[in-house]
Amino acid sequence: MNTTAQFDIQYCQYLDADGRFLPDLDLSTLPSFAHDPIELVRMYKMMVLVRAFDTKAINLQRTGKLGTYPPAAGHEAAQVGAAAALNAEDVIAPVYREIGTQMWRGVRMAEILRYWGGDESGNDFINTRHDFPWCVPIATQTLHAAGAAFAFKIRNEPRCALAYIGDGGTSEGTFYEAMNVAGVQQLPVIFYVVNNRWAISTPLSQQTAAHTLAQKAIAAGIPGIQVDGNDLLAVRHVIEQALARARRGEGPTVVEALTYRLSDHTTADDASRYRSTHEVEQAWNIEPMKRMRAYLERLQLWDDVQEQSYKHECSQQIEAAVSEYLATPTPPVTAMFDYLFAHPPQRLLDQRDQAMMNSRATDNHG
Amino acid sequence: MNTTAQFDIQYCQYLDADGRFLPDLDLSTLPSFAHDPIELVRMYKMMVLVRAFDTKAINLQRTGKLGTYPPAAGHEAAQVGAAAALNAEDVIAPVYREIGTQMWRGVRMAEILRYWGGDESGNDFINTRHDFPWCVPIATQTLHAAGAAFAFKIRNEPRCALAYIGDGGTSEGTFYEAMNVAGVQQLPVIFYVVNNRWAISTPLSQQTAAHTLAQKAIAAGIPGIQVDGNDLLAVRHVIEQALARARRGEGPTVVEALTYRLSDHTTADDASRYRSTHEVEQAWNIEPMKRMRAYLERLQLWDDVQEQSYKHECSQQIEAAVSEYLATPTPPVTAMFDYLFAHPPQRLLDQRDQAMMNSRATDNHG
Amino acid sequence: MAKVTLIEAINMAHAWEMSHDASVVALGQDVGRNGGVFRATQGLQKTFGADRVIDTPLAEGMIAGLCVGMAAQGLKPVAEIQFMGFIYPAMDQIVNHMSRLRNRTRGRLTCPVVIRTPHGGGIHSPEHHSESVESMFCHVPGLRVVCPSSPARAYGLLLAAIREPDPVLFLEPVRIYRYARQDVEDNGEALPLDVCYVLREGGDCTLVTWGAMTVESLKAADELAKQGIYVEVIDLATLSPIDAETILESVAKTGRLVIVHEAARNVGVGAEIAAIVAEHGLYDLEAPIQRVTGYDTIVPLARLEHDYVPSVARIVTAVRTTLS
Amino acid sequence: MAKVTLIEAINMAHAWEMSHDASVVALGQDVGRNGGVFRATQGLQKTFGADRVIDTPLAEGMIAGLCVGMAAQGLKPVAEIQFMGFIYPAMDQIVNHMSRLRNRTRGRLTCPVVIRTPHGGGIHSPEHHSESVESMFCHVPGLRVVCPSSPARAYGLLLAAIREPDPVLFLEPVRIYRYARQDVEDNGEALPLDVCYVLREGGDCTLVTWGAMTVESLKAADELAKQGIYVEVIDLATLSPIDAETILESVAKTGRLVIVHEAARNVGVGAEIAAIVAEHGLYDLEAPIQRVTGYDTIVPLARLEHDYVPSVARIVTAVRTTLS
Ligand SMILES: Cc1ncc(C[n+]2csc(CCOP(=O)(O)OP(=O)(O)O)c2C)c(N)n1
Ligand SMILES: Cc1ncc(C[n+]2csc(CCOP(=O)(O)OP(=O)(O)O)c2C)c(N)n1
Ligand SMILES: [Mg+2]
Ligand SMILES: [Mg+2]
Repeated sequence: MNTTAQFDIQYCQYLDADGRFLPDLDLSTLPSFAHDPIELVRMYKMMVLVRAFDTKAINLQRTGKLGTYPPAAGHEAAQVGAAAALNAEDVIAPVYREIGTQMWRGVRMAEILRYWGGDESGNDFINTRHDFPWCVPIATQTLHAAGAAFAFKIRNEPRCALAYIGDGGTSEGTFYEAMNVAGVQQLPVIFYVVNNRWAISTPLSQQTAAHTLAQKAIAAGIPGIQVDGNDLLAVRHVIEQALARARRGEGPTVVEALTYRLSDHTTADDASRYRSTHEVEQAWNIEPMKRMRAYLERLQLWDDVQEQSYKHECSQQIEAAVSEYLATPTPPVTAMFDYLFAHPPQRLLDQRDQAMMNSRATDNHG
Repeated sequence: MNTTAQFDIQYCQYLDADGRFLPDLDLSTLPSFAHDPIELVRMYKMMVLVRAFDTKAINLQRTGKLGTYPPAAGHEAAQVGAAAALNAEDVIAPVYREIGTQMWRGVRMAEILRYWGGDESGNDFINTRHDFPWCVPIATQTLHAAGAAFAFKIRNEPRCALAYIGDGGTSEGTFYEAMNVAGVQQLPVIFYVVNNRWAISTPLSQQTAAHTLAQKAIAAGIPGIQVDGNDLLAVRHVIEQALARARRGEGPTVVEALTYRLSDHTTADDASRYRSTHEVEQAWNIEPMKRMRAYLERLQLWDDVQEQSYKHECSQQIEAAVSEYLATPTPPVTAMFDYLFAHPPQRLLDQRDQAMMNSRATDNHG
Repeated sequence: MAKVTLIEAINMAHAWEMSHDASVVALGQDVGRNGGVFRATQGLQKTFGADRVIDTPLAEGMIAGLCVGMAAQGLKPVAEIQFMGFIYPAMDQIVNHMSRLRNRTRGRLTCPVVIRTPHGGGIHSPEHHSESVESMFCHVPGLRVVCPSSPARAYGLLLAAIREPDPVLFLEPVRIYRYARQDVEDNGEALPLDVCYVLREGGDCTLVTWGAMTVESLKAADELAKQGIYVEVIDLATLSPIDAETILESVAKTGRLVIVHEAARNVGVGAEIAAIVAEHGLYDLEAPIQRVTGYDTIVPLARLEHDYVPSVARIVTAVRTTLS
Repeated sequence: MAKVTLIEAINMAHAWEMSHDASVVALGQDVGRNGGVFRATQGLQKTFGADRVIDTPLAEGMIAGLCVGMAAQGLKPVAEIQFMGFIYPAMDQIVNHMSRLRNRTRGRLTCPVVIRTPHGGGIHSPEHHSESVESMFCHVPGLRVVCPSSPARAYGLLLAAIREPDPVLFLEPVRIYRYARQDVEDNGEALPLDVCYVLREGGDCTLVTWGAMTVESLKAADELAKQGIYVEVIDLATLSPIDAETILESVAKTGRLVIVHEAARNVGVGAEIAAIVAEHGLYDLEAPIQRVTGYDTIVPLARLEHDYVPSVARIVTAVRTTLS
């Protein structure tokens, strides 16, 4: 027996749960943004806004004003950290839970509410025209990111694509197909595995026997790395490095962020059926917001007063978005026909007419 | 950065291309069958029969007496070695090219010809009632093996399943899904990757960036190992060890056998369009038959006279199978209806009647 | 006798068959501990153990492929696909293997598998959660497709599906999972898999439908009855193979046919029913056949969903048109 | 003007569009170096480079998914799926993304993709190589389905398909890839994607068909003409959306309709055509509609293949039945 191949998986973390640097950390390895007060505060503020928006959205759903909604609580650092590493002209292929990602990228809160309120126009992002829409069929978006990266490579553009995927998502074959072709073609794409330990009721141990999800990269012959997904600094830095590699033409990377889903899977789920309060409490101890706030306070970049006043500001922004959302009229019945084809066939136009008639008839009824 | 996981892939080979033990080989690690003259000769003889059958089948296709046929030349050790490691009550999920596998398992040559001659009854194996039929949709069979292994596990039977898959097949997501669930459930299944360097015209380098195919196992958290697929002893031993692990309840293994497809992909293919004669010549230098014959001759278990007389015997067996095959009548038109359902619906029975009428009408025509 | 909802009836039938046939296993995403996202398999893991009620990793193709392997080696798997819009990754295994294994091996290996999946929309779900693409599967030779529309039929048809020696796609109308309770005796009695059910007799027009649309159709029949128009409402129940005889007999009586389904119209199962009648019952038809269906669009999200799903008003109009 | 076969016409159209539109790329298994297993993309990689004619790893879902990503970001991918029986792993991407992206994003992102794939049997191929499951795809909202039956239509329709801003499934009738040569001018002129073609006029019966079955249908028409029966043969060409007008006009003239397709009958595209006529042309029908189709079985392997594929004799019989 000879050894013909060897691999290892690295784990990156800078801050402990109290926002202190890990004892053995070589501070010279820290990224430049870690020393940039404006950027640090900007990211933290977004995390606060995301958490507040999330709470509000759940509320709206509970009061019948929003459809099923997938809470992001716990994911704030994983979302904002990665999003902050991207350039505007990069492209993301997000999953349903990437609330904070979208908000950082520039998707408006009213758009997010419109989508989860049952209106496709919520996907017509005004500010992020090239990003893929929210993706529900698990893992499928990894190929869209790979395809986008392929287009960038063919056109020789310095852009990257980033695909989000959950721990559950890594069990779909599609994910491996995407990693594999990205490896062969050395595509500028990052597969960002947000490992929050649960896929609805399925714990990681029932999802895979793999010790890490980052090691799934080895199957495709590409680098994989683990990061503490509750550590904003580490997340952003690891993603920045992967993007830099991709832009240098060195191909794809798999980044696994270790985090935890603090909420139910969606507002239609009841997580207490399948996981212990103890586990959830433990997770709250290492959640991302507290850690970052402590770090900022230590640097004297943030304090209680700022926290209170900013939270107030968040409420106002969110209320404005909610009002805008609630004031959005129901789309006309024709909306289901008008975006299907550039050149709609006659049969469809006939159905469109019928639908208008039927809809008017119903309106008269009720 | 900390290292959180480490992996390596081992490679197993005993015999060099001239049938000599590798210089650094520890002879005490050799399996018991390597010292069993009867078993060694039995395997070698099967390889000879397989090569002769393969040649004949290509011939039949060229003369219009067989449909498209996928030659096995070069795969003899990979096929016979693995098959010889299995028990009769184990179950295989073979791909189209596993000619030697089927022959060792007990599928009759006339059955093989019937299948590739365009008659489904060739899949109604008389001797291997539980084995899956030849599989054409790439990689799908890996899940059948996993499912079979699951059944064995649930029923607590000491049986294993073995799925064959090509280097090209490892790009299909299905393969990873099968490895992954086998890992989670610790199923008694082996994924046997027969890496013959080509998937039709696609070379390995365009199939994946992975250095080995065995390392794909790491994605599922299960062991993977490489073996010289032209080394009958190594193949059988590695598969035996994997089977022993599985039977001990220690779960699945990925075994990658390195071999080469000496022929065209199928009789419908022309490999000279996409690969060099030089490469093929090189491959002939390390092909499996010569190596095993040299080993046997050195042990004085085989000689020229035996070779000649056995080849003659092969021809006779093959001729008998071909005669049987050619004498098999075309199945009745009803055959396409009669195995679709245990309880055929009335509409189908009506169509069956029509088909009989139509078929008779056509017969009268021509 | 218990008054149960459709989903409870499914759970009951599932449990019955698991206790009476040790070869039946259940598998899927979240079916064990969580009892399924709609609770169809609630309690089964507790009763029958994690060996027989299996929480799988997240991969529909894998679930279907495992079923093929399990079934070929003597088990009777009942798998759940969480929503019909997520069944596509399982398509290859369903079409190329599950539905063919018996035929490919001339009966040597068989595939007694049930794939259960929620069907249709109307409950304000997110994208891809409201699909009803039964027609794709009805086109697959070797596969049966069933869709119950009441607790009693859910119970009897699921038992039949599990006992069938060949694969069955079992579609569960989401919108009426908890719509009404019905007395269902938990006696293990299966219903036949090749007949449709006349839910209401009438001489003026035949109305063929299935799944959740039976509710709208019966309401339309009520409304029409008030206007003196009596429609015969037929629940197709088994979508493939279609029980053509019952439909043709009804059309022979009424002379008129309206087909109602939630799926898109183009090459829907409604087309097959129309084609059968245009072939074998043409001379009975006194008016053009009408199809009341989803439009040939993507099922819209919640805010327009009710404009997509055929309404009582649309059905009433279609019947009246047929009669005029 | 060159006399070319259908497959050569496909190659020609492909090359034309790649030279005139830099955003067109080709991808698939064996399409580059090998020029495709049927040689549809022969020479393209040499001319346009490995960046634009891409040999992919072996995974159909991946090919389709890459197309979605590429198309959304400005390319026009033309992908080959090696045989239609291997398209199922791509189904999820085709249905849930490719055909929906425009609608889901209200037109913000679009999916101008062509998926080419061989269609149908009759060439004594191995298992899974003879499928014609167009009906599944015709049911998908947002997707066009096209199937040429002559070199000229292959050329013009492929150009149209590539230029279409929405996804098109382009089915290539394997049996007639090299059946006949025809003069096709390589002038970049596309054909419309929403009309069918009257291949032969006649007043006694309308015969609607597509793909390789046009050959059998025209032969049947010849044979019937000798018997004094004149059938109008229509090549559907675009299977979705169906050009209903041309068919209804023809039926209005002939009063009779026979549909011929190779796919299984149940919920085939033939059902939709019959349904359309039963809805909108019922009063023109003088006789029951007939469907001459593959049986509702798995396409058998080579030795029984000719018993499965509709024959000239079966078509002739059906037309005569309709007329009697
Ligand atoms: C193909 C597919 N199958 C099933 C579902 C239903 N479903 C929605 S989310 C989910 C779990 C996903 O878990 P994970 O990937 O870990 O992401 P998370 O929800 O934890 O963020 C499932 C099974 C789906 N959306 N798509
Ligand atoms: C799903 C699927 N896609 C495509 C094909 C067509 N095809 C048949 S064999 C083959 C190459 C397979 O290569 P590999 O897995 O390396 O096996 P090998 O033929 O070398 O033994 C392809 C693409 C197929 N049979 N199934
Ligand atoms: Mg998760
Ligand atoms: Mg190979």
